[in-house]
Order: sequence, then C-alpha cells, then structure tokens
Amino acid sequence: MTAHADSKLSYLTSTRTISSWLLTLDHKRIGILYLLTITVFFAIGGIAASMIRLELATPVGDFLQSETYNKTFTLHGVMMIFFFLIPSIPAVLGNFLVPLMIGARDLAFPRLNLFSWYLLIVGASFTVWAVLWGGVDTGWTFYVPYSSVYSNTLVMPAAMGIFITGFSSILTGLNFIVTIHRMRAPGLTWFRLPLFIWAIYATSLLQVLATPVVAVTILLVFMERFMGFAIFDPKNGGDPVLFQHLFWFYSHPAVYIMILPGMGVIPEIIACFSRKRPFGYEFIGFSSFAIAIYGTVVWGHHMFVAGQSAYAATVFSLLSYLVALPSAVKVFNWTATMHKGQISFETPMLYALGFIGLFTIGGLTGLFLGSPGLDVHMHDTYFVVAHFHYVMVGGMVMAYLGGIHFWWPKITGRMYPDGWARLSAILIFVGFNFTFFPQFILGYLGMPRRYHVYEEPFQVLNVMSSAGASVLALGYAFPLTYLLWSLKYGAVAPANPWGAKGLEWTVPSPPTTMNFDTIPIVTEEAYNYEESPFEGPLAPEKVPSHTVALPHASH
Amino acid sequence: MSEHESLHGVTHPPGPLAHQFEDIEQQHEAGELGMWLFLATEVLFFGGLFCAYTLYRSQAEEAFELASHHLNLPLGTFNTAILLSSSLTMALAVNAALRSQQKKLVQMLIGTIVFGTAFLVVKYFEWSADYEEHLVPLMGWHFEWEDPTTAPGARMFFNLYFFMTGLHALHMVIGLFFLLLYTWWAHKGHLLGINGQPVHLLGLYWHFVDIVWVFLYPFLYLVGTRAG
Amino acid sequence: MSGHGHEIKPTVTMCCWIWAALMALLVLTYVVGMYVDAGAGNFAIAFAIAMTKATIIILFFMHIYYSSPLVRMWAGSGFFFLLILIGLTLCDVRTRDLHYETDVPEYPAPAEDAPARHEGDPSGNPMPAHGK
Amino acid sequence: MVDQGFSWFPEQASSFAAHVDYLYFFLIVISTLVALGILVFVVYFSVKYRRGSAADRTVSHNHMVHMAIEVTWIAIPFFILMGVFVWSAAIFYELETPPVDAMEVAVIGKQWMWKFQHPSGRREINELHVPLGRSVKLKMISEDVIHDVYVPAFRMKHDVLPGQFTYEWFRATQPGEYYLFCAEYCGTDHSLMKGRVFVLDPGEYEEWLKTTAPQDPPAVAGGKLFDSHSCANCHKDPGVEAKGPSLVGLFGKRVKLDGGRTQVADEAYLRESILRPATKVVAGYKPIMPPSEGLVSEEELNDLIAYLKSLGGPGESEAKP
Repeated sequence: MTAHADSKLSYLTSTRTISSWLLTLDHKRIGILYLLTITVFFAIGGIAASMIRLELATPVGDFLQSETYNKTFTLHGVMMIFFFLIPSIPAVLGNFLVPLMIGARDLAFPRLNLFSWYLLIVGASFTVWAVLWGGVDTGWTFYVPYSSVYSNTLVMPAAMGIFITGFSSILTGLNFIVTIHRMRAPGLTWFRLPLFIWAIYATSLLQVLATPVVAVTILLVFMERFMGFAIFDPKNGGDPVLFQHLFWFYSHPAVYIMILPGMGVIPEIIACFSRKRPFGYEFIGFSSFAIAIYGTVVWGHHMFVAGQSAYAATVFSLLSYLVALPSAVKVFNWTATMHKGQISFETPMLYALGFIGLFTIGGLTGLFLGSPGLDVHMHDTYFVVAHFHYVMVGGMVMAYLGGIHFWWPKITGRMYPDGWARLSAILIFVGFNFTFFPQFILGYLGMPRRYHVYEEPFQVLNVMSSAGASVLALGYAFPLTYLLWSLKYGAVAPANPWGAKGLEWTVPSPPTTMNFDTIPIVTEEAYNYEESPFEGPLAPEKVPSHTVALPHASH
Repeated sequence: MSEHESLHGVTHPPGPLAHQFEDIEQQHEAGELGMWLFLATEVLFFGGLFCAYTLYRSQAEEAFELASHHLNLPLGTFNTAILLSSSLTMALAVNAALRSQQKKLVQMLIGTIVFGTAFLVVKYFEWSADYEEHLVPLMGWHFEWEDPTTAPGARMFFNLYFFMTGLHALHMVIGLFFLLLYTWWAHKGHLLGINGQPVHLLGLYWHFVDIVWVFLYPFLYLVGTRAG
Repeated sequence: MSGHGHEIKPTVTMCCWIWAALMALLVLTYVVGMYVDAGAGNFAIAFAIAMTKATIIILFFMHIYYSSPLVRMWAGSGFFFLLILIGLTLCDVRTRDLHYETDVPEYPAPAEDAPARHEGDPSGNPMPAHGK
Repeated sequence: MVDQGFSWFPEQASSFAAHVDYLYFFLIVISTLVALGILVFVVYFSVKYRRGSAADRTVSHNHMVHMAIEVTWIAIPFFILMGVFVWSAAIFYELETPPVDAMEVAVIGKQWMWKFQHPSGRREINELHVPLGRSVKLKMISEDVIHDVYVPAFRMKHDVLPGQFTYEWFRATQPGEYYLFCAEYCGTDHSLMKGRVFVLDPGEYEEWLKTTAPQDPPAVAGGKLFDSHSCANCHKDPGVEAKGPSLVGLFGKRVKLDGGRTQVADEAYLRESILRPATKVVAGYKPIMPPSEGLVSEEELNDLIAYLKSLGGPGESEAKP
C-alpha cells in the first residue's frame, strides 16, 4: 500500500518503485496501468488487422492459408472488442476522471479497482497464450455448434480469457455506479454533473447487467465442450439459436458499452472548444440512459436470418428502430451546441468533429441493417463490417483519441505538439474513410465477411480498402510517437490549458495523489462558459480565475 | 465478495473509515449499494440458466416431468427447510452484530455454517444416489433411461439439474468460506456495533444464495404433479 | 441494518416470525406438489409460492423494506433485465412454428371412429426396441 | 453474373430483388440528406462562429424554443423510422412466405459443400439448375455446423441449421449463372464453400433433367425406406386397427396431441417424430415408437418425408405444401 505520499507531489512522482505502481490503490495510477495495457492490445489487434487487409488485397489466398486467416480475424475481433474497446474509455479515462469530476478523493472501492485491472491481465494472458499456442478460429462470436463440437482449435483458453475479463468489466461498472451515487461533492447535483459522468453511469449500468449473461454462456459452451453436457447440441434436443440469443443479449449491449463512453467524451470537447453550454443538456444526459435501457431489448436484429421466427424478427426490428432515436438526438444536440459559440480547432475538436461525421454515417447505416427486409441481403456481408467499423473505429477510437488529447495535459502535466496532432487527426480521418467506405459497396455487391478467398469482381474495392488501411495504420502511429515524445520534451501544462469547465480542471496537472486538498463545494451550473469568456489561447499563466467556490486556492 | 474492505488481512477486518470516504454513513451506504449491484449480476448469471431451462422445458414438457419425478422430493424439501433455517440464523447474526452481542454473533454464525454444511451433505447424498442410478449425463458417464423415447428430454433435464445445483453449491462453498472467516473475526472481537457492516453484506449474499434455491426447488423438483 | 440510534430492525421476534412463515409456505408447496393434480396449475402454484418466499426474504432478511429507493431500484434491476431476456427469447422460440394458415383441416382423431384401441390393445407393453 | 468483371451494383435476378433495392435507395437518400444536413450545419457554424469572428452571439435562453426544436427532431425521425419499419416488414413477409405452388428443392449443407436434390430425384453438388420464372422453395438442413445459402443476385439469404428445417424461396427472372455463397462462418474452408446457380429456360431445364440416368423421385425412394424400416408394422391404412396412427393424409393437417395440445403436421413435426417420436405423441397412442436418431441420414429423412407428403388422404390432391 502506498503510504500516504507527500500530498504536494503529483501522483506520478510521489513514489517511484515498481511495487508502488503494481500495488497502487490510486485511481489515477490504475488508469495509467490500463492505458499502457490496452495500448499493447490495440497494437496486437492492429497487426492482425493489417495482416487481414494484406491478405484481402488479392482474391487468391496467397499471403495467409485459410486456417491462419481464420485465426487472424478471430484474434483481431477478440483483441479489439474484449481487450481494447470495452476497457478503453471506461477504464482509462473513466478511472482517471470520475473521482476528479465529482470531487472525490478516489473511487468507492479502490482495492476492487486494482483487482479489476489484474483480472484484465489474467484474462488477457489466457487469450494471448491461446493465440501463441495455436490460435482460435471460431470468430469473436464463438457460434455453436462450431465452437463447441467441430472446432479443434484452442477455443476454451480464449473463452476463459474473455470470461475472466468480463468480470473485470463488471466490477469496474459496479465501482463507478457506487462512486457516482455516493461520493459526489456537496452541491454537485445530477444536473450539474459533466455529461461524461452521465455516459459513464449508463455504460456501467450495461456492464453490470449484461456481462454476466455472456459469462454463463461461455460456461455452458465450456461444459458442452469438455463435460459432455450437450445443451446446444441439436441431436439431444438442444437449440443452437438459444446460444445466439444468450450471446447477443450481452453482445449488443456490449456495442453500447463501447460507444456510450465515446458519447460522453464528445460533449465535453465540443462544449469546451465552442465555449458554450451543450444545447439540450438534459436531452443528452437522458438519451444516454435511453440508449442503455433500449440497448438490451434489440439484440434480435443480429439473428434475422438465423432461424428466428418472422414474428420475433418484426418485434426486434421495431425495437431496433426505437434505439436509433436517442443516438440521433445526441448528434443533433452536439451540432446545435456549436451554434453561437467561440469555436476553435485544437486537436480534440478535430477528433470530435470527425466523430460526429463518422458516427452519423455509422448510425445511419445501422438503420439499413435494422430492417429485416434489407438485412436478409446484407447480413454477414462487408456492409455489416463497414457499419460496425464506422461506429467502433470512426466513433469510439476517434472519441478515445480525442479524450486522450483533451485530458493529456491533466494526466501527464505535459502539452503535446499541436501541429503534429492535428495532422494525424486528419490523416486518420482520411485513411479511415478510404478503408471502410468501399466496404459498403462491397457489402451490397454481396461479398460475405470472413472470406479468405473472394471472387474477381470484388478485387478493385478490396485493393482500395487495403490501401486506405495502410494510411490509417500510419495515422495511428503518429499519436504514439509524439505523445511519448511529449512526456519528456512537451511544454509543461498549466492547470487549465483549454480554459475548460469542470472540477478536474481546478486541480494542478498532474493532480496530487489525494486529488483535492479539501473537497470543493460546487455552486455553479455545469459548463457555464458564457460567464467567463476565455481570451487568449493556451497562455499558461493567463488561466482564468476558477469560479468554482473553493475554500482556498488549491495550489 | 471482494469489494468490501475485509480482504486485505486475515488477522483483522478494516478500520472503521476508509480514506476515500467522508464519513462512516457514506461508507456503509456505498457498501450496501455495491453488494446489491453484485447480487444483480448474480441474478443475471443464474438467469441465463433459467432462460435455457424455460426454453427447453417448453419444448420437452413430458420428458421433464418424468425426469423430475426421479428426484427425491422429501429430501429436496428437507434441504430447502435447512437452507431457510440457515437464512434465519444469518439474519439473527446480522442483528447480533449490529447490537454488539459478540457471543450471540459467534453462535449464530456457527449455526449458519452448520446448516450450510448440512445442506451440502444432503446434496452430496442426492447426487451420489443419482450417480448410482446412472442419471448423470456429464463427464461421459453412461446415461441410462429406461424409456428410449423420452431419453433426450430427460438427459437435457439432468444436464440442467446438475449444472444449476452445482453452480448453486459452488456459491454455497464460497459463502461458507467467508462465514468461517467472519466467525474467526467475531471470535477475536471485531465486527461489532458500528463495524458490523461486513456481516450485513455477507448476510445479503447468503440470503441471495438462499433465494436462488427457493426458485430452483420448484423448478427442478415440482415439474408437474406427483399425485397422478 | 437501518438505524444506529434506535431499535435495530428487523427484531429477533420478527425474524422468527418470518422464518415460521417461510416454513409454512414450504410445507404448503410440498403438500400441493404431492397430492394436488392441477396439471399446468401445479407449476403456477409452486412458482407463486416461491415468489412470495423470495419477496419475504428480500424485504425483511435483506432489509430492502428499510433501505433507500436507490438500493431498491438496483435490487429490482437484475430481475427486470432477466424478464427481458426470458420474455423476448420465448417470444421467438414459441412462435417459430406458428402456422399462419387459418383453414387447416382437422386430422381425424383415431379414438372417435375406430374401436377403443387404447385399452383393448392386447400387447399393451412397449414394443421390443426394433420390431424387425 | 459470374465473371463479368467489376460492377457497382449487383444485378436484379429475382422477383423481389427490385423491391429490396427500392428500400435500399430510399434509405440511401434519407441517410445522405441527414448526413449532408449535419455537415452543412457543422461547417456553417464552424466558419461563422469561429473564435474571434465578428458574429452576433446573443444567446436567447428561450426554453420554449429549445423544447420545440428538440421535439421536432425527435418526432420527424420517429415517423420516418416507423414508415421504413412498415415498408421493410412488408418486404420481409414477402421473403418469408413462399408461394404455395413453389417447386421444392432439398438442400443439405455439409462442411464445405452443398448437396441439392430436385423433385425429380436428380442430385447435384455445389451447382443448382433452376427453371426461369418458376418459384423455387429451398428446404434446407445442415449435417454439422450452421451454414447459410446466400445468392446475392436474388437478394436471398437464410441460415441452414443442424436439426431444424429452414426455408427460403426465389423466382428467377433473368437467365444466367449466379454466385452462391456460404454466408455463416463454418470453419476452415468457409470461403471455399461456394456454388453456382444456373437459371435455364423452362425447356432447357427439362432437357437438362433428362441428361442423366433417371433416379427415383424422393417419394418413391421414401416408400422403399418406409418398407425397409418396417414402419408399416404399426402405421397402416386409416380405419385398420394398428399400434400407430395412420399416416395417410396426415401432412398439413392439425393433429391433437397427448395432453390436449395441437400441432400442425408440417415437415418439422414429421422430421422430429421420426427422430424423437416421444416429444409429440398423437392423442390416444402410447410413445412406443423407437427413436431413429443417428440411424437415418438426412437424405433418407428427406425421402421419407417426401413419401409421407405423397400419402394424400382419400380424394386428396397429390402433395400438399
């Protein structure tokens, strides 16, 4: 346990031993541990992605054998979803910012927080061991009966890894819900909370309530594969479609677990760089809850052609259309926030605008797939692949990078080189569109997904997509370099470089281990940028006086 | 169970106030909400099995009824009585802890342990009886069912029966481990009065495991009627 | 666990009464299960009794009766999501072989037009496994 | 069309392909409008209200106006979405309800190959010849994992499940040769589990049928199986006293089961009653039929079912749906 470090030193430098990092209970350090871990997983998933795109440049399977290709796309799916996207914003930015934003010293259960990180590490080691030892080729969906009876690859170690990592996600969600409810600073009512907290709360609701179902589903597959417990085996009256119901009951809320935190970061950035209170604060807040609740009743649209009854397909289609409304409300409100604002285009704002554009396209193509009539043609084709990459990579990764750049001065106390950062943001936007827009056209042409060898007419678009993928990979390499560079050579960041509103900007950057010397009393509304116009950009010493009533100046 | 503060040292439970909380009231409310969230995840964890059960029962109603009649109803009912009594002693233990009655707390905790172990022992006998009758379709053991026509449905019933009761028994074992740990702490004089919160949280967990059995009992033992 | 100052609820006597109620309900379930033949009604009765037992335990033994609305909400959320899972899954499974044609002729039930086959069947015992 | 080189849009070769495409174009128009609308607003605001620009920024916190705006951009998308839902549900029902007179082709998916059987008994591997302008209904089942018959040109796709019949139908409207893909991941050679659909003129189709030695149509083959498995010991003609229910005229009728439930005798019921007889026992009979799980192959099952369907009742027309 870190002894109560000298409260004046920042959390980064208060103690320097390895054990002080690996046994830390400080939510900020655990956030950093998560940041490093998921960056490694993003790299592994990214390498798998580039191998896939290289293989698909030619219709003939010359770069990878079909067996290796199947293992590669499974690795890409599992790594990106379970080990990067789900923990990314909740565990990195959430861990770091939730206590700071609500004026608490730490999360409700610090020990549980560290335990969650170790669960992720143990889970990941299972899956990485499975990949190195032979790989798993069932796809990230683990559909029965292939995963339980016919696949002879290491399905179970990978599934056990996901089972354990699932508990890390559950316990993180549990920690956030209790913290947000019980540990807000006095005066910080729900409608004075930053919208990031609303989104994290909605995500935690889904993490807590949906993940256990996939845990029990993986257990069932484990029992069927090893214990002869034939629950999904049709020869014994079992029903493979039941597995899909149980799996998608978790996996659709899981895609909302992945996108909701991104929807929490974006209003923060847009409000700050438009110097304006978000338009329709209540609507954005409650639409996060609406997405969380609606997100659990729509999973059937993954199974329109999977042997589901026509009646159920119509019911799920209607519900899926309703879940599109809150997302639409959010996008409209963000755009309206920029009305009559003082808009500046630092890097986080570029990522936020990129998010709005790409997430809008991703969301709208979701309407195509939500209709059973069209989904019959488009299911399991590259249209679906393009749709969820637009939402996950165009939406979530852009929001994650936007959030990292927005709070980087607060996390590390250093400023990153803004020129390079804006260039890489634009490069990522262009490379992304080049990679995934052709896949929409490929999808409607009828190219099935997870194909190692495809037909001649599809090659032109595939080559375009592979070319875009290399630009995208280059785009992702830039932030890695200049952010690491900024750790040493970046300008020292002031407490509030962007003049942003929120309790996390009232503490020095990087904050001290105990966050606040005394818990602040909040008297002003959230985001009241109007009252304090921000004159010069980035003048470290000309930081506006904090209008949050603090018993005494914090540093 | 790992989320309340008692994990770090076996010798003594946590001090009254953890550093990140402002006052003891805040810490207790946080602990209670945290435990109920954990129980919500357990509800859905068992819920997936209940969903599979309901689905397969609606598909093979008659086979499930025949298979359910093979289970020993009196023993099952006796077992439910034991578990309900263990809930009583647990509730009394929580009551004693909050009123700082150390002797009564230790007695009640030991009572709960006795009842819990009795439940597992009876369960063991039930399972071994089923094993004798070759009704365990797991681990490749030969599954014998005299009527070939209802064999698949019966096999599915016993699959679910052993998985649900096995998972429930696993949760009982985890509960018993913490009960032993708490009895040791209570014996050393901790967990009394204001520090009694962990006993309350363990009580929530134990009552939840009891509720799972309250639903498992009719679902598994009382499919259809045995009067006919 | 509520109330540090005043009387700790539920009191010991309340606990014993609750226990007695649970035991009574258990005996009722056993009796209904063993001697009442209500067909599908049997499971409905057993499930209703189980629900009452569970509600009693949640309300009093788990202190939900005395806790804040927030804790009550989260206590109910688990069951609410479980209802969604089971409800929508059954909504698919039970409508899979729904036949939309209305005018499906009746298959002539053998019992009416043929002599009482059921009882008068001399063999009566199940056929050997493969009637070769 | 196969080997026609690059094209931006798949050709419409089945009766409902056009209907699907109309909805697709409508949604593209709606999405482009919404996306452009947002792009225009974002660019306009970015230029007009960029930091330091001279622009009127007096913000009127008129709550009513805000509420009105919010309500409109919830209501309008809601009604558009409901319209799209109804339209797509209509198309879905067209895809889900095969016409009564459709020609039935039995499809069996096996790890990494397709087996087709025509009503005339002709069997094909990975290739399917169909007559132009005639509705074809595919009755599909898998022998191992989940597969999926997907013909992009017909806009037709449906999973093929092990242990359960699934159906899909199309009516080819354009002669030619089209791709057939497996669209549900099924293992190592999922991408090689491809086939071709040949749409021939009705005349050409008839000659093609004759090009190989005549094989028994499924109903006849099913009859032979019915005798070889000695099913006739229990299932005799109606009115004759037997241990099992008479099967003449059974198909397509509503059967009263033990315990008061009723069940329409469709192919799923026939298949399940052959493999696992006890799950649904006809009222008035005892579950004494031995299960034949694992003793009967999928082809034999298809033949037996075809035979049962051919046992029309007295005065019944030949094969009902």
